[in-house]
Amino acid sequence: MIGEPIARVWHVTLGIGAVLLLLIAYTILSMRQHRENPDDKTIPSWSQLSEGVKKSVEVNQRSNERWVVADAQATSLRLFWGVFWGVSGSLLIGMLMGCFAFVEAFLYPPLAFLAKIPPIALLAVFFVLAGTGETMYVTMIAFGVLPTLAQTVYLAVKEVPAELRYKAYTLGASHLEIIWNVLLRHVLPKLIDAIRLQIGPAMVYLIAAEMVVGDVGFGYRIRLQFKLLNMSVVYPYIVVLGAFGFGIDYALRKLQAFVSPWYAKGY
Amino acid sequence: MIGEPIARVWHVTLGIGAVLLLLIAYTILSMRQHRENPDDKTIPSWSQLSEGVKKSVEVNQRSNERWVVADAQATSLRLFWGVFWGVSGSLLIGMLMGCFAFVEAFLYPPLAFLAKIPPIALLAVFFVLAGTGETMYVTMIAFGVLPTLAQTVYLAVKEVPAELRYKAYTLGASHLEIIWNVLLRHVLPKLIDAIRLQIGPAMVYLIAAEMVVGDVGFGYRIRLQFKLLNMSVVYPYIVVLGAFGFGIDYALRKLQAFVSPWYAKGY
Amino acid sequence: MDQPASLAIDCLSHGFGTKPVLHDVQLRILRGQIVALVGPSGCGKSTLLRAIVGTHLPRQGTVTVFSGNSHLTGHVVEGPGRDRGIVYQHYSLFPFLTAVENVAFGLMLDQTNISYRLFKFPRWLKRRAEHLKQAREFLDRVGLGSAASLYPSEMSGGMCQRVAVAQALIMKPALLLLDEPFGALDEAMREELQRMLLGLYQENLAARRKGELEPHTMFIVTHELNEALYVGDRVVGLSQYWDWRQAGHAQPPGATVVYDCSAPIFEPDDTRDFSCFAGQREEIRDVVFNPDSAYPREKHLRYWQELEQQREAEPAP
Amino acid sequence: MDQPASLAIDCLSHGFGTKPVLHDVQLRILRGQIVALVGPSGCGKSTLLRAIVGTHLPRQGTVTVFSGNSHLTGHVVEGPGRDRGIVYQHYSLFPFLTAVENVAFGLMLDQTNISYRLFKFPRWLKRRAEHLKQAREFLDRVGLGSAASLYPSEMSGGMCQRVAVAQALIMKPALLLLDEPFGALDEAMREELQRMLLGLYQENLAARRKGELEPHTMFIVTHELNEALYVGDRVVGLSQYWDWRQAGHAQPPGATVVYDCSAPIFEPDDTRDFSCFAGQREEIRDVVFNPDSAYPREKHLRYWQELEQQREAEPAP
Amino acid sequence: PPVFSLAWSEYPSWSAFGVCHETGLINGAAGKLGSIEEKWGVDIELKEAEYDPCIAMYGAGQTDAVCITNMDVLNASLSRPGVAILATSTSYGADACIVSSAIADVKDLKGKKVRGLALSVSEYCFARNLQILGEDPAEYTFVNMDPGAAALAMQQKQADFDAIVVWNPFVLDTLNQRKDCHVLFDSSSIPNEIIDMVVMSESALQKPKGKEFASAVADAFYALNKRMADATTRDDTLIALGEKFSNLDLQSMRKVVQQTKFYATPEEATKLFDSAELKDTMTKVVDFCVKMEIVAKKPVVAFGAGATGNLVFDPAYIAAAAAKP
Ligand SMILES: Nc1ncnc2c1ncn2[C@@H]1O[C@H](COP(=O)(O)OP(=O)(O)OP(=O)(O)O)[C@@H](O)[C@H]1O
Ligand SMILES: Nc1ncnc2c1ncn2[C@@H]1O[C@H](COP(=O)(O)OP(=O)(O)OP(=O)(O)O)[C@@H](O)[C@H]1O
Ligand SMILES: [Mg+2]
Ligand SMILES: [Mg+2]
Repeated sequence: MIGEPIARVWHVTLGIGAVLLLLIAYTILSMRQHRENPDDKTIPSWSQLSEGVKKSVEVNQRSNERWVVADAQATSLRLFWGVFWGVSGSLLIGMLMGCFAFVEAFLYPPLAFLAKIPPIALLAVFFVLAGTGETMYVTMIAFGVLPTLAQTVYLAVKEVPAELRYKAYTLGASHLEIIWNVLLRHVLPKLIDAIRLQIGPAMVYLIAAEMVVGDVGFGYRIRLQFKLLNMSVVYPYIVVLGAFGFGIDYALRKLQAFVSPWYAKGY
Repeated sequence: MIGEPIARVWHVTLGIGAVLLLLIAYTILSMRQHRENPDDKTIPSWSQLSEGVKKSVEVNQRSNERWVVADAQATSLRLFWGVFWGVSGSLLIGMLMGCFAFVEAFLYPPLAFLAKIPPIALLAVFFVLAGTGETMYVTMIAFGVLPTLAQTVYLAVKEVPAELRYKAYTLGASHLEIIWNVLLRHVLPKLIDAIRLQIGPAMVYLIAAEMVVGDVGFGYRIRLQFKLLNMSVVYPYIVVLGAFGFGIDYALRKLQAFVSPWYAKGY
Repeated sequence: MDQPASLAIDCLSHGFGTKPVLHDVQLRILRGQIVALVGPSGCGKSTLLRAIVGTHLPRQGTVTVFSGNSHLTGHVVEGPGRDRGIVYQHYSLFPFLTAVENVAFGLMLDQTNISYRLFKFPRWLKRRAEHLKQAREFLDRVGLGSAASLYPSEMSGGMCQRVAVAQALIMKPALLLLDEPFGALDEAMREELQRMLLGLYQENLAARRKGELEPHTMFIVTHELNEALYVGDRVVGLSQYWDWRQAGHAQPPGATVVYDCSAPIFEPDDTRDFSCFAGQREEIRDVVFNPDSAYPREKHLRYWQELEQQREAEPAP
Repeated sequence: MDQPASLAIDCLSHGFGTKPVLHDVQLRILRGQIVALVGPSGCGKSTLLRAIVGTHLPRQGTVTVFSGNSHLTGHVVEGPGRDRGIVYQHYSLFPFLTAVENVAFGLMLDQTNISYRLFKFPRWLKRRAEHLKQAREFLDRVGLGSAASLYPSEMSGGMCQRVAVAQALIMKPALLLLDEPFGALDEAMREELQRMLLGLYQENLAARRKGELEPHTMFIVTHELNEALYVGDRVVGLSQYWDWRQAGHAQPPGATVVYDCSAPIFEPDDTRDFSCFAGQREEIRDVVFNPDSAYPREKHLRYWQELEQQREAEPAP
Repeated sequence: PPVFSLAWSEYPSWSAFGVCHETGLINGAAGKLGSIEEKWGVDIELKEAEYDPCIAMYGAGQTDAVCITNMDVLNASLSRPGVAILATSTSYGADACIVSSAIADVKDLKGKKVRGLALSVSEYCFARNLQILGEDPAEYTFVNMDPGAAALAMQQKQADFDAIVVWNPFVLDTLNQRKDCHVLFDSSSIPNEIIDMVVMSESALQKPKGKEFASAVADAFYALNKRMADATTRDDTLIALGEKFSNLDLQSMRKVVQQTKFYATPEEATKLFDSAELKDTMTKVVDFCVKMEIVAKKPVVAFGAGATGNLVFDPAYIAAAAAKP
């Protein structure tokens, strides 16, 4: 019958099997490639890969840094501040839009349009408008995630049943308390959900920008090593990026469970 | 009182006002920039912009094409085929995962990981592995949208109440009919919703790829004109891109209303 | 003893677009009453309640609420306010607060403000503890002492509604409004909550005997006649079916009050024998719910006369 | 006239994890009966129904369904199948089909297959028109002819349940299973649907009078005793409260059938006077719902004796 | 005819192939032939991309030949041995270090960030010039940034932007936009050291018609150079070259072509390939690459027909093109 469940042990076994299969497939592919051209670097062998990993984690003589540490530090700081300002801005804008119909009428059209432009195309605009320093990364991420997040906040506010607002008034709430104690509490978990979804795009802008103007960071390293065709460094970096994304996602889920325990309970 | 609605006429007025305000702000910015440097091209004046637009829509003498037409054609074809294959693949994979627990156990871990990697970082991998022809764009978009779409399909299948499956069996459905006549019908509108959300990322991969390889397409033109600092062409192109995104979104919404009228009725 | 008024609705009319809903509604509720409002579906019961809460202001007429404790002073409703509590059928609780926090929410909003809570945090913590203690007492009163730390999504519909009643009661509103509060619950749960309301009415009677002001005044919208007669000490019928042609209207002008009589009074432990009000039920069916009924609207407004008679019958204290 | 069996449940036991739910359930339903199944919440009524549908196969014992029209042949249930219809409390309809399409859905699935519909499209279209016509007739029978083109989300809960009944009836299942079909509806809607079921029972009686096979056999799970006694011609009580210690168990072995008696038979237009079965209701409360009841489980299984007596009383045809 | 691909990016002497396509000398689409393709019996597929992806494409075997500099080819040749089949131009002022008026002397650069594309000819040009000026490159800070972005930032007078090393058109563009800037040094001090060329992979060359393809590429390049030499088509060709390359006017394009000195005739290129100076240059470049960790190990650079190595400078195909008018 369709939809029949299987035992947990099967789940685990098959999951591990899938990963193993991928690794085996890669090994075969790489071996075939190296039989043709022993110097191939596009599908590095495991020993090449371990070389690449070593290169990334060992202290580099020229720059006196561990690449992956320096890059992770730079990228995560940029990401953090970018997302931080984007979230702050969108919370402000979204709240105002949700609470006050005239703000909504005013800001909705430009936001809706902005949300539709592939941010990568805006790279050029950001170079022009925000320069090429650290602030550029931050501005770019902030502006990149803002339209979608603001829309989410706005919709979340709109979703709060009017009855709850009314009731809060009958309980003696001031306007500010409605926003702070009712609407914000409602919006928070949804905002975190939306941030989780926007981390991906934010990474995309950041990596793209780092590829062009960075002198440290994941994007910079990947571009440089790609140009040198050191795929043995590029692939591990991509895996690190994936793990990075996973880590942030996990942290945000934990945060959500912490600040909005009610939400996880299936509200 | 918070959340109080305003009249429709205000809505329209304020919306138009917002757009006007943006235009005025741009004009002032541009005028200031030109007072400093009359040759400035980073924030072009309106006359410069109209030059740029003319350049984009008139037949170019050398290539004998209208830029914007040729670019739109190339980009939309690539997008179409990429999304087409991505959707087909994700429908297949997602359906199988939703229907058969062992496929789910097998494919979920790699899909979840893939979905977390910023696709821009994968550009390098795609160049190396999929070549640089038209197929590269298509493969890249397809692989880019596949993890998320497949997850959506999979979750949508899982969301179908077991009772509906059971009931269909009691009505004499075969396994294939359960998939085709029950699950697929359920999944379709959600898939379209998910496609709408994935058009953005798909555009990002495409534009990013067009920016580095290719000799026609929106990304190519924006990159080239940006490099030449012809922002008078870049800005209109960005607006066109936004409109493009809007158009696709609109078409998909219409499609959804057509194939799944029940969904719009607030199921 | 003259009961002071708690609510006065004067010449209230309302409508949506060109469609009239309420027409010239007149109603006066005395302190300590539990008034049940019944009427055909869509006649405008909820609309009337919203006008009293102040979220949908009437087109014409006024709603006056009398609050304060020893000297009741009236003020015209212009928006939702502290003196009227409300229990809705759905959305009865704030989903992000536990049961006890929901009950304490009003105390917090009413007695403190944001800057106090932020900048006088230690003092606020002390105050908070008091609030929670008080809230727990009220939860006990509705029989939910053990569910204090559950979130609404973890409670059954009946539990939620009981918490909602506690949440409203703790504020000691001059008037508690309930819009089909038990409509979504199953029979057993309904019975229990109805008994709870009867218990509150007993508190009123006890207070009156002691010569104090009655603590609870309630206005309950319901579509169940049995519930109205069982819980209310007075039943008001709102209906669009009345002899409006006689009154000189060419078009139906909307619903108005067409029935107003006292109802039998039960104690919580009385057996629920509904046969005793079979006659009154039939009368209400005929007057309020029957689309063909064409009585003049004053015909069945007997409450004030009944009150007179009752007073005469009672010996002076 | 000997009624053939429609369902036979033999020695059926079930449980979740280490928790036993059903213990040695024995039940035989005759063609043309409307059997109501009552029991305390959580006793395993739904589990029993799922075992009959075949979606949750029992741990022990078998479920045999007898289908076919003139010669009833039995087969052991191993999965959901064409011969048993089901109406759930929720998820009663396919949300992506209109009312009439929902009713016709079974005809389509049963009589055609995908390749037929794709590759013999013109023929399928003709067939489809017939199906829809037939579906519309069934919709008329449940009083929803005018709602044919509405989607489930556009209909009220009661309308949905009626469509669901039509959807099941059109398949002429050997056995129609209903799991609290009216649990989520309000009183008025319930009454109407109950009357509808009584109408189907009248069809059974008419068929029996004509010497034909009865068209409808139903097994209804409900938690309302009144509903069970009103709609069913036989009430079966499932309960975990019985004298299992007597039967030699150290631990509660799970629920089993502890009550099985015939119920009064109403016609749709009879007045709903429930007082006539007050006694039986009390008996069921005591035997099935009372946690302290400790009767041996056979004690109240009187149905087959009653049937004997009734037959003796009836004059031979 | 068999298809061979050539990846190119926009640069004056490489855009030549794009112009060849426009003028019909070759047809860049696979399956279509231009006049030169017909002449040699091979099908040339042009692949346009940014410079970086061109390198990667070549290294990954996604293209048979690539337009590349003598420095960038070294790393790729380690995994894919190649033959330099054609030298197109040399940077003769096209790479330059542009500084603001705050900097008058090289020594002023100490402690300042000099921006440009790391591990590229820009950095090479920077290091070589410091060397010539008797400075130690280790005392200077070279910071990575895309040349386009660096030029833009310079033009916008962003804070802490005093020096950039970029190539054309960014050099001319920046100088046009910022009159207060000047060139501190440029690649004219190291002529014939930064060489733009076409490299074809060894294995592709061995395929049937591989050698004809190499000759066809050279032939097309010289055909275009003839058009540039011809007074009637000179300006038009220049504009065409500049079209994708930059927004510069005809006047500036003349300057560009001057600073990007074309090896316009087979003789010039052959002379370069045969010169002892080239061997010397390549030694310098290889050493630089080793020092900068651009290459993991020293590639073997060989000269002349029949030589073997990771990178072979073979003038045979230039000669073949010249020999078959
Ligand atoms: N926001 C609105 N816009 C337009 N018409 C409305 C609105 N709200 C209510 N109505 C109409 O006003 C009338 C009265 O509605 P109301 O909800 O007050 O009725 P009700 O007596 O509470 O009915 P019910 O018993 O179903 O709750 C109805 O006919 C309804 O259709
Ligand atoms: N999937 C499951 N896993 C574990 N236990 C279950 C599961 N489904 C049901 N149960 C348990 O089995 C017992 C019987 O459940 P069932 O739903 O059959 O009861 P019911 O009589 O239908 O109750 P109700 O009247 O509430 O519908 C319950 O105690 C329930 O907790
Ligand atoms: Mg209402
Ligand atoms: Mg159940």
